[in-house]
Amino acid sequence: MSAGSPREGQAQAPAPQDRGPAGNGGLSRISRATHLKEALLRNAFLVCACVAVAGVTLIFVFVGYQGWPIFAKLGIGEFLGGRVWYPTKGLFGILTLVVNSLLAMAGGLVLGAPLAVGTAVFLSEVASPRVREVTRPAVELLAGIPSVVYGFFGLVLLRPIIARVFGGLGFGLFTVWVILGVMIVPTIATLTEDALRSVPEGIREASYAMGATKWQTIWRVLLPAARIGIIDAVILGMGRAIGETMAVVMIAGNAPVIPDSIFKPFLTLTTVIVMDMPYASGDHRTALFGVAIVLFVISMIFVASIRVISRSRGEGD
Amino acid sequence: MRRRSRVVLLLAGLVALAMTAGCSVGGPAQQKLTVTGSTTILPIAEASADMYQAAHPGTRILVAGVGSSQGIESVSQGTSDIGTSSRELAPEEKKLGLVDTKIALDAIAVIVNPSNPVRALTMQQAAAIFERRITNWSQVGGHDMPIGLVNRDEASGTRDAFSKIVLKGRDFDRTAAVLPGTGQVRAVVTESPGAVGFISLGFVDRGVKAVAIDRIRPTEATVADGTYPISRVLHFFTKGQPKGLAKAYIDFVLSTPVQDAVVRDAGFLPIDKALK
Amino acid sequence: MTDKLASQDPGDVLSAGADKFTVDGLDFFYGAFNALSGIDVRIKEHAVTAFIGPSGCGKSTFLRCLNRMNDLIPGTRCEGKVRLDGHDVYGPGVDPADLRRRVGMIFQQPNPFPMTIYDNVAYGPRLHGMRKRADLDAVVEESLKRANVWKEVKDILGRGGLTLSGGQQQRLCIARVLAVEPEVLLMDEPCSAIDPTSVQKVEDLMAELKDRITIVIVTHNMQQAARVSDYTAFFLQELAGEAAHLIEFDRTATLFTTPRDRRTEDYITGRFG
Amino acid sequence: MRSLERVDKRLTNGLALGVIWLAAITTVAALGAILLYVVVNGIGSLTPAFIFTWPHGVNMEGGIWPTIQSTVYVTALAMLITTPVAVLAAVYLAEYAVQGRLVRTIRFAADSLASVPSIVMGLFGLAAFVEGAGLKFSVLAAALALSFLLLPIVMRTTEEAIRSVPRYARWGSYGLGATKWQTVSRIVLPSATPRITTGVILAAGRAAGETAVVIYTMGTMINAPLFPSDGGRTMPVHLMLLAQDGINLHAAYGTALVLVLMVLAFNIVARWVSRRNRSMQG
Repeated sequence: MSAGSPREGQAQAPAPQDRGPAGNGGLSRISRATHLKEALLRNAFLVCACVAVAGVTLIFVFVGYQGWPIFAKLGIGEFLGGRVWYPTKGLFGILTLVVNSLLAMAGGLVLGAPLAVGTAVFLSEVASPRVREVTRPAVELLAGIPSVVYGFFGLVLLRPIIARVFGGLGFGLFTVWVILGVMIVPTIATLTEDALRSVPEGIREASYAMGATKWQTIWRVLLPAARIGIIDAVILGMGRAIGETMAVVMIAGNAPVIPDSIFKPFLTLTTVIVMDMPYASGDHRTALFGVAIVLFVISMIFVASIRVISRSRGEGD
Repeated sequence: MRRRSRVVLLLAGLVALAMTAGCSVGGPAQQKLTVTGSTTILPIAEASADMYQAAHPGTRILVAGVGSSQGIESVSQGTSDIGTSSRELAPEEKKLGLVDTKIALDAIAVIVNPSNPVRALTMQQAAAIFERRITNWSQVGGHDMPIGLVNRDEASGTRDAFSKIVLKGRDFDRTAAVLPGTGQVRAVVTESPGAVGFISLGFVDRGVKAVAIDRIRPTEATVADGTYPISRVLHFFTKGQPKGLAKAYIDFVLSTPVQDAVVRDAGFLPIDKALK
Repeated sequence: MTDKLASQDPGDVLSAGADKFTVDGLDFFYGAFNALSGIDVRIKEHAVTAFIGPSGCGKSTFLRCLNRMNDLIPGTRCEGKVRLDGHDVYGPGVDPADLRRRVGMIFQQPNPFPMTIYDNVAYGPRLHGMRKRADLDAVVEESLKRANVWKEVKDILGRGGLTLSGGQQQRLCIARVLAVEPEVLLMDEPCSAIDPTSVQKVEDLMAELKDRITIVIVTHNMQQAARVSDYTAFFLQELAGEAAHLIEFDRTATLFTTPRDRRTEDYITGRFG
Repeated sequence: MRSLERVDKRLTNGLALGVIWLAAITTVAALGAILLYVVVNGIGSLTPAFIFTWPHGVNMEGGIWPTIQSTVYVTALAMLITTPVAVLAAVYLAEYAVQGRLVRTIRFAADSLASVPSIVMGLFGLAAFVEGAGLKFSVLAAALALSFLLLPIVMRTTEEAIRSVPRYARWGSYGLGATKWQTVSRIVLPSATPRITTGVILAAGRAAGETAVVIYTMGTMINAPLFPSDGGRTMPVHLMLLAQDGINLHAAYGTALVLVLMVLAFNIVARWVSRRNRSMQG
């Protein structure tokens, strides 16, 4: 059968629709079956996508239902504004816990963010491929380590060192800052690196072409260009830091007061839950669910602010 | 498509591993006993439960350490067969008709760092320290060093007993560190020169120094004869007289081998010597 | 450039041939931007029609209107009449999948699937229900032969499609389309990314397919248009941001020797574009 | 003046790059310190007996087998629940979704779920599944709660994997008259599967290391779960309780090491799958 000979003599390839070379009459209508199947599948996928929305709603409903009475009983002002958290005496003011959580997060950021951005810049701009081949898996592995291992490490190694060096018991904001700082590095570093990598190559070349050093290029051109991505990463890091529980509860010392030094024990929104939950009942248990609502709202605020920032950049999805 | 089936295979393998492993160890349970309550008593309850189950196959004893109050509440509601508690019943709890079986004695030692020269405290000084009315070791004959208070979590029976006996129900200082376990208290006191805390006498080791209270050093003898002031009784509560598996288990715990091995191993004092 | 044309017999009167595609008053929008406006053209059946014009003049976009591939780009809109054998392609209830089966497409960048050569070609028939191994073997061999690549791959059908050279990959893609027996073959600058020998092979196979399949080829290479096509359409976007128009459409011989419109003449004599 | 300015510029450049190197070194050093500490202290207790026997005695001497089984069980069950939903949701977002309010809501919900603190997810599991649905402390309740935590993670990696399938591969399929589902199921998903598998395995690593969610949904009773309705104590919870107790540090270090090794294994398998895919793609 020489190549390209016309196919008149050829047996028709048995295809479902009759398709002679001259083409059949009209364009076939979408067969009901395929149309239905496609529509069915599309809706099934939509339902799966909506499970995420259902998830958030369910959390609000269930956690909200359990925690709502404390807001009703004390009123948001009293609950959020109350300075004293003393469950056995029926005092459920969580202002102290909110302040402590913010202090812990802030310190963690001050340590973690520069470390993370520095590592990200190193990975995307400075490291040679061979070095990058080692460093990136290290950062990813750092992200993989369970937070309870971070806490345990903090408790048995870091705390005694800080106790010996700075005096006191080793618990306190400083210890938490160190551990949180290390924990949020992977979160911020990977996102920052993505932001840096999405900066078009041409911008770097243009800057170098004008005689700028690597650092000038990074500082004056790259970081500003990736600014929005970095801010998003830092905000996500904040969310991770304020939501951390297991690592913090082992090294914070859990005293329900605002500590008068960074080496004194303190209690946060997350650690009060894990400390009190096993034995809390009645109003105390409701208050803990109330704290969970506050934590959930804070994390939503962070997500919303990322959305606002990225939309202000006019970046379409 | 070949590749997608491999992913499903991987996940199914994971579950199968878990399922088959499960069958080899846990067998179906005929008699079941739930024992919930004090974290202090948890070690005793679990260890004796394991020994009992080993000796009586077919029985399953599930033990949970959720705190004395929770233990008392769940045994009175019937969600558990035995409620363990390291504190006396509160007035309103006495009305629940619970039968008390004393199973061991616990002496609470006030511990300091070995380098701390302080060897003895009066009950009032101990109370003043834990209420932060005394803040520096020099005020009780030690070096000029701030006192680092280490307290236990509110669910702890040890803390509750210490509060009743030493502080006479007054409040602990709220800036004290709150630690969830005996071992952590001991570790912190071992590593921090200015720290002070309280743990069961049985857990005192060379890393810490137990302080004499009102000139009586905490030893088995002084606890047994009742002269050491900070001690408490450990209770097994049941709804009505213990019967069936609950009674068998309680008798087992009170038996000499368990008292000498398990109770002592957990740092407590066997009940038979003291109160006989 | 002109002597090349002379060898083609200007007097060769192609059979009038029926109109495969009739396009009237076609406008195309990317969101609000009117990319193409007022396109009227007749694509002759069993002939090669070339779309030429400077890059960015919308010739590829128009090509994608013919088999509704633009539907896949969100925010696009196509107005006006596009009829295949007299039936409106954008009519209600028309199954775009069936339309695309009958109006196959070859892309500028060769895009074989990450599968074996055999599976690449068998993909189409399998889509439309062909199961039996014997049938598949026949269609695969037949299509690879018609795509002028059988000799080079017949012993390595089990190897990955992506391991072939650029030219071979493009012909594999052609074979893949031929396997579903299209009536029309749209080719979007098929030869711009492949080696010269493969270009020659593609042009040869176009000449052979022409008598049974209608071919429309977009190219910015005028010599190629002159060589392979029977009819040529010249598109132009005069002002940036303005819609592109069809300037002139005629037999290739006529358009290249005696263009009616000055802008066509300027373009084909290389004065711009 | 000119040469001074050049020296100064080069100096700051060197200095700045040094600081960047320092940041990277500190990060890797932190990882090294944690791994080294856990391995050095844990290797001693890593005996077959420690792995395959049950804890016994007052301070949980002996092995940690039931906690390993609990961890594997809840992780596998959570992945079985999450993966299908997450993959199909990602298919919707990557292939079917039209830009609009609905898609923005879904993305916002997914991001919110991803940033929910695990302690809040734990309480949600307690309120919704343990008490609400009456599942009591069980592997199923824990797996359900975990699946909400993992959903956004697997959704994001799957969507990225799907979007990384080149557009012209899809158009090649559409060009042959394939329907959307035929194209997705025969071209897009198969070529995205290696990256999806990597995402799923990394998510499993996250689930295995989770404590706060599991402690309120599976309980803390030492038990080798057989049926989804059984409770159990996972390794992270066991580590937490050992650390809180502070008596049996020997077992705590051992558990920490086994946990880290498990997470390490997940990471290595994930990396191996993605590298194998890259070579096959070529």
